[in-house]
Amino acid sequence: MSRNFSTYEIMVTSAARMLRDAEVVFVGIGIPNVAVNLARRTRCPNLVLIYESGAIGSQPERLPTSIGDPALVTGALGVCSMPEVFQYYLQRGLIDVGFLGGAQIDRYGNLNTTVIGDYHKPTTRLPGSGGACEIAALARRTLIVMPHKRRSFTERLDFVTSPGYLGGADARQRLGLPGGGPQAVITDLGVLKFSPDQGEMVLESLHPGATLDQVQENTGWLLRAASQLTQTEPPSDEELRVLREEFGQRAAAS
Amino acid sequence: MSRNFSTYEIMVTSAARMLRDAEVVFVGIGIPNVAVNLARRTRCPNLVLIYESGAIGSQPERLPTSIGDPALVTGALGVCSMPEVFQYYLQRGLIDVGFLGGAQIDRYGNLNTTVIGDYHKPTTRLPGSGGACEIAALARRTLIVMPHKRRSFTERLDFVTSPGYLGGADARQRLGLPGGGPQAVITDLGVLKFSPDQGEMVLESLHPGATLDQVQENTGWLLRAASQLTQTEPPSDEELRVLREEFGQRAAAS
Amino acid sequence: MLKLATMQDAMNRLVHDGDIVAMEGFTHLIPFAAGHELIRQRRRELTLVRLTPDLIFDQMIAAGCARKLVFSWAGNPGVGSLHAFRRAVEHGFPRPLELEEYSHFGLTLRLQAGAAGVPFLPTRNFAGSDLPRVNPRICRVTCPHTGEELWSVPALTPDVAILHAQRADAEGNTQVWGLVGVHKEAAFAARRVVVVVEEVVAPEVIRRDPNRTLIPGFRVDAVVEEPFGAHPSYVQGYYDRDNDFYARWEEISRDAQSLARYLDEWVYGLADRRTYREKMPETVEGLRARQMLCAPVNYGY
Amino acid sequence: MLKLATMQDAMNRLVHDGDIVAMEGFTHLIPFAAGHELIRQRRRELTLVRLTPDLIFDQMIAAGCARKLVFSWAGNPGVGSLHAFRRAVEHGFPRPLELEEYSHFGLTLRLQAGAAGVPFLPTRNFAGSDLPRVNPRICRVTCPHTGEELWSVPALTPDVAILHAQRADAEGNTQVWGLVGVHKEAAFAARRVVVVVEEVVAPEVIRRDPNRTLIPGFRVDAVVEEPFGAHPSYVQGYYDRDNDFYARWEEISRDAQSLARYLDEWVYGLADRRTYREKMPETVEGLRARQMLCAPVNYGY
Repeated sequence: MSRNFSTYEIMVTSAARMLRDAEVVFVGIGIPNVAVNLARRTRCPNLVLIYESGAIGSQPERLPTSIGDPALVTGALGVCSMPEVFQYYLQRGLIDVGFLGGAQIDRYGNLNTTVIGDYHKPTTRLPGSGGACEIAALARRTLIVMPHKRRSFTERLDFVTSPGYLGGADARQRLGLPGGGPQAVITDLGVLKFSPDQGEMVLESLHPGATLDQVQENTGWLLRAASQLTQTEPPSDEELRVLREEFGQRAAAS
Repeated sequence: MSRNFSTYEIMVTSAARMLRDAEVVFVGIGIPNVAVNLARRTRCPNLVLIYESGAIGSQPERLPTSIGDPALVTGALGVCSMPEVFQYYLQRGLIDVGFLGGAQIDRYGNLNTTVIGDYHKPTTRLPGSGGACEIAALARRTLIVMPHKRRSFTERLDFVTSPGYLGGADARQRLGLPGGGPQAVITDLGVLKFSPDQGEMVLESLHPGATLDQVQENTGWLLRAASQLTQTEPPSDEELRVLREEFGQRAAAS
Repeated sequence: MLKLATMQDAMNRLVHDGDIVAMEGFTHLIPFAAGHELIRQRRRELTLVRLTPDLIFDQMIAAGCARKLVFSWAGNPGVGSLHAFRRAVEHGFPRPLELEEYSHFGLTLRLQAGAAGVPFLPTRNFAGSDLPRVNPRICRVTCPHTGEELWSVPALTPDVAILHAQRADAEGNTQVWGLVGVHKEAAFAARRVVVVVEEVVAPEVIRRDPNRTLIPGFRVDAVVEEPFGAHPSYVQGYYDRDNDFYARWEEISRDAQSLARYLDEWVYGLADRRTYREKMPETVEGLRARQMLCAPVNYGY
Repeated sequence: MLKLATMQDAMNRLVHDGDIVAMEGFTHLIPFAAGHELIRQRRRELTLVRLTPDLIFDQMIAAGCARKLVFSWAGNPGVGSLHAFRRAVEHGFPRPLELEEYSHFGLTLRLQAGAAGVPFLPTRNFAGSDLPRVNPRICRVTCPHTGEELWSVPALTPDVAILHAQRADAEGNTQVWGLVGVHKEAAFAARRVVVVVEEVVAPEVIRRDPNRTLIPGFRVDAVVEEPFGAHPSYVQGYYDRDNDFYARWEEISRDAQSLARYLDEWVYGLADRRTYREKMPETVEGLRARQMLCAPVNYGY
């Protein structure tokens, strides 16, 4: 087992390991794209990759540079329109796992990818929802991947783009949200899950080298930690080989 | 001009002549199928034929035996799903002309293709709506083609499958029906239109050999006739040639 | 995951007495072989769903499989009546048949709502028709933006959809060309999906032309390879419609005894679709499609 | 009816100041050539509609064409921000930009409702999100069958849709393969449709493979043949995405002057797409697609 890996690499491999083989995964842009394609080339050869662009069962020969990359079509099992992907796949409840990230997240896993500051007079205008709002609402479960920074892990969001557990564990049900909500948040410092009673984030494992203090410093609220806090399993040599050699991800691995 | 033509043939040619070139026509089974294909091969080479089966811009090499005939696909301009044909074409308002027929029709052009007798204890169970209800509701105008029989042209329908002018000319608007309603009824005896004030059937022209008395005898209500009752133009030699030679319609021409 | 199954096994495992069974295919791709197997297995109390019941439901109704019919046009296209259907509705023979009736648009919209995962979809259709009067499932809805009154149908989610197609791979990735009808909506609306195909092909065949895929394999529970399995309906590129048989059905079905003799000889009397094919070699040969290939397109980048 | 037009003529005739203009294409088939011509023609007060504004709307916003943006994700995919968009939203430069914001699902559904001819469509999305709070067009609707509360978006019917595609015949019958995005819905929703294609082909090419047709000719007002017209986005089977240019846009657009210089050199400074192609021969050559042909299927009967 290699001891030379970056926080980026353990974040990606930790995310990839939350997937089970043969699941139907709704793949987003960026790190999720890398994590899902890593899982497919290692532990989960039967993952069904679905992209919001309408590519179904993609087997990209190159690491896609966007969720609409032509390599997602060439050799795919199918293509459908975007109204179909959102309705017949996501809203029909066929998506086992959706990936999300964001500029801000709160303790309930609610995400902001829309705006910093006031919506109508923003300090920073972010890209917006894309497919995130519907993934958060409709996927059976979601995985959130984002770097652990105090300005991102905030007490209060400037805007809720994509619902997590809102104000508590049963809030989704009360609002009639069909999807199950976030299963985990995978950061560059550790893996966090959600308490079944409160729907609140709980630190489950620390990545090798990361400390509880460091995580708390980078979290904008008093963070709960599991009584049995574990250490995250490091990336395997094979995972690192795929990331670095097959995906050419070394540059990003700082 | 030929004098040897059947009532079936003049019914078909009269229907075909109600079409204008380059119109978008929603084609039904039976006589409409023959009439539209006759028009396409004679006066209206640019008709766009759309079948509820999802065939778009068909150019069938043989006279289709059903609205789902494979000849409607081979060489067509396009194919779409049935949800698309009903929504994106018909409900979107793109269909200029739809064809209808029925077991019963009343003076307002309402049609019954569902049942003779009580719906729940029928004397005769008919096939039902198929696409007729939506053609009647949504096409910009409809043409009704059916043999003129007293038991078909009835004072009161046992069931309204497909709305004409309902109880009068403005009833469609009051109900919010987007389509324009029936333009004409073409029978084996003549051509009938609808009065703009009452939405009631008015005999416009008699086919050669047919008489006003004969039409009235075969109509179950006191029929209005135009003050300027004309005689229907007989089929041309070319129309008869296409019908008989290209479509092999002689057998039906009794 | 491989989904290959025999027809006998697929029908036995995936279609149960009392199920809501959608068997789609608009003129094209009607799953006759599957229907015959359900008759042989004496499946009972089914709610049968098809826009056009066609000959296959006429046969299943005559064989006593059906308790209820959800449909929009019940005739023998271009020929006349469905006589077994009429005997059931007009005379309760061999048993009464409950009807739930729509127009084509209405029923496609029910399947589309089921496929889309919403409980209803709105339509501008149905005003002025008596259909909503005899079918309380068709009701009014008000547009929340404009205040307009429209009509609505509820989602339909069949227990199982049985769909014929040109080809699939062993995992159920299914491709169709020619008329596609309401196949995709039925497949996504249903809880279980059986695909019957003319040919099982290698995954590479599917992957070379992904835009032709109508149903992804992970939605499919069983793939049955059954050449000529849609006869007397047709399969674009494989065989033409047997219009003679559709015309002959008028004679066969007009009388209940004659229809029973047909079922004895052609359904109960045969073990499977292979023996059916072998019993009509000239028909199989005579209906074979001419070759009219399309040109390939480039999927490269 | 023949619909062939030059880009200049098509944009001049069919896109007017103040129009609602949908320019679709999800990563694939983005109509850059058309956008550049609209910038050259100094079209003003447009309401621009796209799920992903992408570089083309960033350029049009910088050029002052847009009054309002209807969108669901405004970034440079895989790179970062759309800086002209942000300057307009954060600083009102070169003019304020009104935003009407959805998620992808919400905006596709608006176009689908427009295409389907209904004033609204329901969705299970949006609960718990702040999007309905800042966009009153997203509202509640109650299912008339089950009583469930859902959300609804209103139909969107743009004045004109501009869509890039692989090929069309001279009457506008348009075929697409690879990602189809929301092309069909935009085409049927819009009042006028301009199709820009890599190749105008004979009607026989279309008719040999009707299942590939996405837009029928009678819905199309103009067909513009414009090879390389989607660059720097891509066309499956013709050329790859120019990922380098997408990365370079970050540098070009971060500064308003630098962006203005780009527009001067590559848009205002060029007469048409042909001169654009001729100005980057190595790029045109380097992005050319490999050949990966699909196998033909049989349309015979």
